[in-house]
Amino acid sequence: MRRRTLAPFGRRSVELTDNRAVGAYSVLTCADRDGPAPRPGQFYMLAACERWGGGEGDRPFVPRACSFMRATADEDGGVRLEFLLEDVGPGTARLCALHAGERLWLLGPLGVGFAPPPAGHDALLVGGGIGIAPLAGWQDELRAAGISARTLLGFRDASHATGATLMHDPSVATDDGSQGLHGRVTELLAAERGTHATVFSCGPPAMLEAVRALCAERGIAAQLALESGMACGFGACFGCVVPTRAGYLRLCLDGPVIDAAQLETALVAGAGH
Amino acid sequence: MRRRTLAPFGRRSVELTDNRAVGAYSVLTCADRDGPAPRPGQFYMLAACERWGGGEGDRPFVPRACSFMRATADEDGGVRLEFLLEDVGPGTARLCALHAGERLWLLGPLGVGFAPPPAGHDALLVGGGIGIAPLAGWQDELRAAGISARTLLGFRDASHATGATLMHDPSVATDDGSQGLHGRVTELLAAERGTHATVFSCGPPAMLEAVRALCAERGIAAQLALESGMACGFGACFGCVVPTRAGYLRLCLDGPVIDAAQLETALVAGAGH
Amino acid sequence: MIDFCGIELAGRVINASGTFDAIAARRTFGESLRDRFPFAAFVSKTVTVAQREGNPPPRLWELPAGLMNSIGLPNRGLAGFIEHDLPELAGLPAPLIVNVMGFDPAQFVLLIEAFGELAEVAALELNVSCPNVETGLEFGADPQATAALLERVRPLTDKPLIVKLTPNAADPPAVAEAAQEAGADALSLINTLRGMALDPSTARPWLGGETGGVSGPSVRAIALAQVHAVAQRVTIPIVGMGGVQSGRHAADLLSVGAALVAVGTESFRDPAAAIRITAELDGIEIPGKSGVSVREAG
Amino acid sequence: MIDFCGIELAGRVINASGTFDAIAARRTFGESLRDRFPFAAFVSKTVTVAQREGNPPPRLWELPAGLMNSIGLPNRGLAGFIEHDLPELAGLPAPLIVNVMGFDPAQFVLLIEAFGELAEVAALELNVSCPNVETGLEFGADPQATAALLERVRPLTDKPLIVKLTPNAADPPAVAEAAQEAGADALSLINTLRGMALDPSTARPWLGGETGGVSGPSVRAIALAQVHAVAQRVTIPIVGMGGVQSGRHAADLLSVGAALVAVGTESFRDPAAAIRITAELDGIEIPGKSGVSVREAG
Ligand SMILES: Cc1cc2nc3c(=O)[nH]c(=O)nc-3n(C[C@H](O)[C@H](O)[C@H](O)COP(=O)(O)OP(=O)(O)OC[C@H]3O[C@@H](n4cnc5c(N)ncnc54)[C@H](O)[C@@H]3O)c2cc1C
Ligand SMILES: Cc1cc2nc3c(=O)[nH]c(=O)nc-3n(C[C@H](O)[C@H](O)[C@H](O)COP(=O)(O)OP(=O)(O)OC[C@H]3O[C@@H](n4cnc5c(N)ncnc54)[C@H](O)[C@@H]3O)c2cc1C
Ligand SMILES: Cc1cc2nc3c(=O)[nH]c(=O)nc-3n(C[C@H](O)[C@H](O)[C@H](O)COP(=O)(O)O)c2cc1C
Ligand SMILES: Cc1cc2nc3c(=O)[nH]c(=O)nc-3n(C[C@H](O)[C@H](O)[C@H](O)COP(=O)(O)O)c2cc1C
Ligand code: FES
Ligand code: FES
Repeated sequence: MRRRTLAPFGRRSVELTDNRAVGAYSVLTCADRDGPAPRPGQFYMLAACERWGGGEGDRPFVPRACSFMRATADEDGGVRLEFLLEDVGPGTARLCALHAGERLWLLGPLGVGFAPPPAGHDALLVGGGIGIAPLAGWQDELRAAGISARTLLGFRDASHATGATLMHDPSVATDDGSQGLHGRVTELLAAERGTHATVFSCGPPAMLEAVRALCAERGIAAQLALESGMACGFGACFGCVVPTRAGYLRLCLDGPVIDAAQLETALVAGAGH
Repeated sequence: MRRRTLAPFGRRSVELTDNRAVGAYSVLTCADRDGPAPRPGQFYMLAACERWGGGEGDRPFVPRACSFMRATADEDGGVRLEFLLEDVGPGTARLCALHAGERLWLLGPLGVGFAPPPAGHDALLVGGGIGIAPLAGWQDELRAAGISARTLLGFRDASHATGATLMHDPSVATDDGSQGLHGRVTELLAAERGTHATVFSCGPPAMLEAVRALCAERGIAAQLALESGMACGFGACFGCVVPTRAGYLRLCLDGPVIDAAQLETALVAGAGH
Repeated sequence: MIDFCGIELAGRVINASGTFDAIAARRTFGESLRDRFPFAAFVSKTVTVAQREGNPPPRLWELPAGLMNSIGLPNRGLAGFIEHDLPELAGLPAPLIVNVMGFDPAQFVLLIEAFGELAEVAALELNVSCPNVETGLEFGADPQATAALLERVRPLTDKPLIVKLTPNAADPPAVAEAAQEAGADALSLINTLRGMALDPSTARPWLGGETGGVSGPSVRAIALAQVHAVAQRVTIPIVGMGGVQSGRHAADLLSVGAALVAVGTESFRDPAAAIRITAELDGIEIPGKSGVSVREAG
Repeated sequence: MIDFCGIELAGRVINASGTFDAIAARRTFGESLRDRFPFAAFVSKTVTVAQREGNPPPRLWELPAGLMNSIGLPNRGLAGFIEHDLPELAGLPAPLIVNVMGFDPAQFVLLIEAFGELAEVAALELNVSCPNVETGLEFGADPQATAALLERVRPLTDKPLIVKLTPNAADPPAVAEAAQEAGADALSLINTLRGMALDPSTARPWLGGETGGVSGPSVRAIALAQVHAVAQRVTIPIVGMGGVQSGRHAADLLSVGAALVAVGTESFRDPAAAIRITAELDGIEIPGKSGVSVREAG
């Protein structure tokens, strides 16, 4: 499986066809008529076509990085893209406030997605909060390929845990005990016993770091989808670097999915909120 | 009659209760619960409470000056303000796009309004385009005081001329002949014969200048409501000055209504569009 | 109470010179202005020796998250100010700081001698953004010129002298240090950044003064860097300004070493903005542990 | 075709150094990048003698209508650039301008000697925003230091030398004039303005590099004023940049005297922005009657 689908050059305007709430999250659907099919783990840069700016702190200005959650073939040859968004600041607030019929600027797909587990390995998906976004489409694809893709998800509270309905048969942990295990998703992971699995994980930095440390300790291969502040998404600004054992790496170009073995830590400066 | 109502100190947030189209214009109504009754010719500084900025050219930033068209006592002791707006750029575009229930920042009433004609004089109101805004409430007040207030209005075309319905019994001229006289409102004014009238006029700079010149030639007293670019509206920035025979004058403080005799020209640099 | 150069202030938020005309505001808002006076000290618009009409209009151009002005320092001149403006300004419920500018050192001498004698004046702010005829640059861009000016005027008064730095300089900290050594009691920064806009319909400069001064949110990060850099080099108190719109922005300036904060352009959007900013600031703790503690005036 | 210092260009819009990595873009967009290459010339990111990792993250802070970065000039160094980057950049469908920076004049000599010999390189852009160890200021803030540097490197190559001016200077036109007299073939401006932001949760500098460079729409008016001022003082061609987002913004820079326009931050919002800007510019007449005609390169 390829890990990178090339992006058409230049941003394109697409129509938002739906915006629905799923608990604390918004699921935005848009019709990417000219776009190619992305690979799970890749992302897009998104901006509202109208009034991008003028929000809190007179922002946003640059577009916002966003994993696609699911991509399906459209009737007319294009791709129907679903994004899962959480309103955490002026950029995501503006995106979440868009109505069906309004337009988005979209650039992508960008970066490299997940690599399949080695033959004979299961997949174990570990997501925290909004980190479920890239895992959902990946779970679909793994299951379609007959690969087991058990999923452990952690959320802050019940309204966020509603996001669990977006994936197939997940085990859930919540910080406040409102659903599933009262505790952290990494406790669910720690309780896993198989070793013939590759872990695929996305979530807040502290969670990813816990996943990384646990997997390193147990010698389990892990692929982590990281976040960092981005301005361009295509390697132009050198702004999104994360430190790896081999030096700084541009997350938008050589990530966002990174082999955990490359990292000394998954705690990225300035990421998360 | 006083020409200036003092403004409460500080901007206040008011609810937009209605936004309706009148031809090419928008009439915005809001409930100014704490505000005093303004004098015709005074104005307010307006801004949207949400997303003021992020429009064309990453503007607006400062609030926009806007005459009130009509002010009526509200049931609960406040004032119901009507503004007439034309979308000519990012600030007016944002204001015109507001929906009932959204909120506005409002500062005012500001500046000095019209002075009544001397005893025995009629009033002759001459408006061009959006310039009808301050004249409408003034006409109401003059008529209520038993003073004749005939009104001559000029518009670009039929959709703008719909604005004439906002005043009582006006004579209309249109640039394209779609309604009333095919020509300029100043031709209607030139055809007037009485001299025992005071002219009250508001409109684009070229029109005001024609009105000024005609009145000067005929020795008719005229009060002109001018426009200029404003940042503050309360005399703080010194940005809105217009040249008068006595030097520069801050239009927001000593205007916007100016005795035509004070002016060498009504053509204000940087005003109009 | 805060002590700023020996002046007692009720808070840390004052106005930036030229962005609030208390006399005009009183004509507009009446006594409600005095009842809720927004500033802990009031800084006058720049006063020059001779009366000035200011620049021809247009004087304003709106920027993305900012404003550009070419007002051109209109004022009644020294005599007119003392006769007409001072009596009313002296009655404000806050100490009065008079901002002055000379077009040469002799004019500064005149201004400082005159105001130095007046009990109504708590302090003087020296606007050194005027062009230096010898170098063609702004006085305040040049450490030597600034020091020479200060040495000349320092002996003329016991009142605190605040030097207002220009950001249009290669090395504001060097100017700051020179001013401190030559006897300045405090510094204020930043003044506006030089900018230009063209009239889209003629491609000629929009502003009557051709160039203008940029202020507002779009200069905030630049202001913070300059205040931070200056605070590393001097020990006298600093009045930080540039794009302050919230208590958070004020706190940032205090965190990097300012003693007071001035609100300028934001007052245009709301004359009472400084009241809100002061209240927001009260709710923010400035972490002393950040290495740059709030510096009290001496 | 436009002649810029003897180089034939298909248009007036190029990229600003450090804001477009053609190699990374090709990995992302494939051959569609070459098919619609957005720039009339391609300017490399700054190359230094030694390899650099760049500044620690975070490297970006979003501003009102702008961006602040502290990237810190990561690059493979002279040898690495020539081995790995040059072959691919030489194959781009536009002339290549290599941007170089030395931390002292000797390093500039090394860089200019090396690139001066390479046929793939059409011109060199000298980033003089590096700190001058003697004065502590940026080289490019000081007319003398800039002239001395140019005098030293001018004889080393026949290739056009473009001096990139810093806006963090008291008098950019004086630096421009000094560069012209010392043999510069062209000037480019503005580089980023120094700024700072604090992490709201710690009140410590957000950027790994503490201060950063401000770019984008919020510097546009400042850029226009500086290009205008420089154009009044020199006759060599100018590459104008700073906040260009549209053909109108490009036209404004040309109207005040630029020969070319560079697009920087706007490419982050859309990698193909320069294509749109070029098309918009084609539709705008630059009034020669405005007194400042589009200056062709000699
Ligand atoms: C590859 C990738 C994929 C992603 N996928 C998703 C997804 O599927 N769904 C989703 O909801 N999110 C996703 N994100 C995260 C999303 O991009 C961020 O939440 C978004 O950029 C935040 O922008 P904002 O304006 O809403 O909030 P911001 O205010 O920008 O806040 C985000 C964080 O940035 C920092 N910050 C605050 N102010 C500034 C400033 N002025 N400049 C710079 N940083 C500041 C703070 O740490 C803050 O917590 C992804 C990010 C990456 C890199
Ligand atoms: C006292 C007074 C009363 C008014 N009453 C009304 C009213 O009742 N109804 C109404 O609709 N309007 C009224 N106006 C006019 C209204 O304030 C302006 O139309 C409005 O400010 C335009 O803002 P904008 O953002 O929509 O357009 P802008 O883009 O600001 O365009 C307005 C004009 O400003 C100039 N301009 C363009 N770009 C800039 C820039 N970046 N910076 C500065 N100037 C620029 C141009 O000349 C342009 O044509 C009044 C004005 C005044 C002074
Ligand atoms: C319209 C306007 C007029 C100004 N007039 C003066 C002045 O007369 N004297 C002065 O020292 N500074 C003057 N300034 C600069 C401000 O005092 C302040 O330094 C600058 O605007 C930055 O602060 P701000 O971003 O909060 O506005 C003026 C600024 C503006 C916007
Ligand atoms: C992320 C980033 C990196 C930059 N890197 C360089 C660089 O390596 N060398 C250089 O000379 N200028 C560099 N610049 C400055 C730009 O070339 C340009 O001068 C500046 O950004 C102003 O243009 P803009 O507003 O269009 O971005 C960089 C700018 C940005 C935003
Ligand atoms: S976001 Fe610009 S290089 Fe990665
Ligand atoms: S608009 Fe500021 S003084 Fe009139």
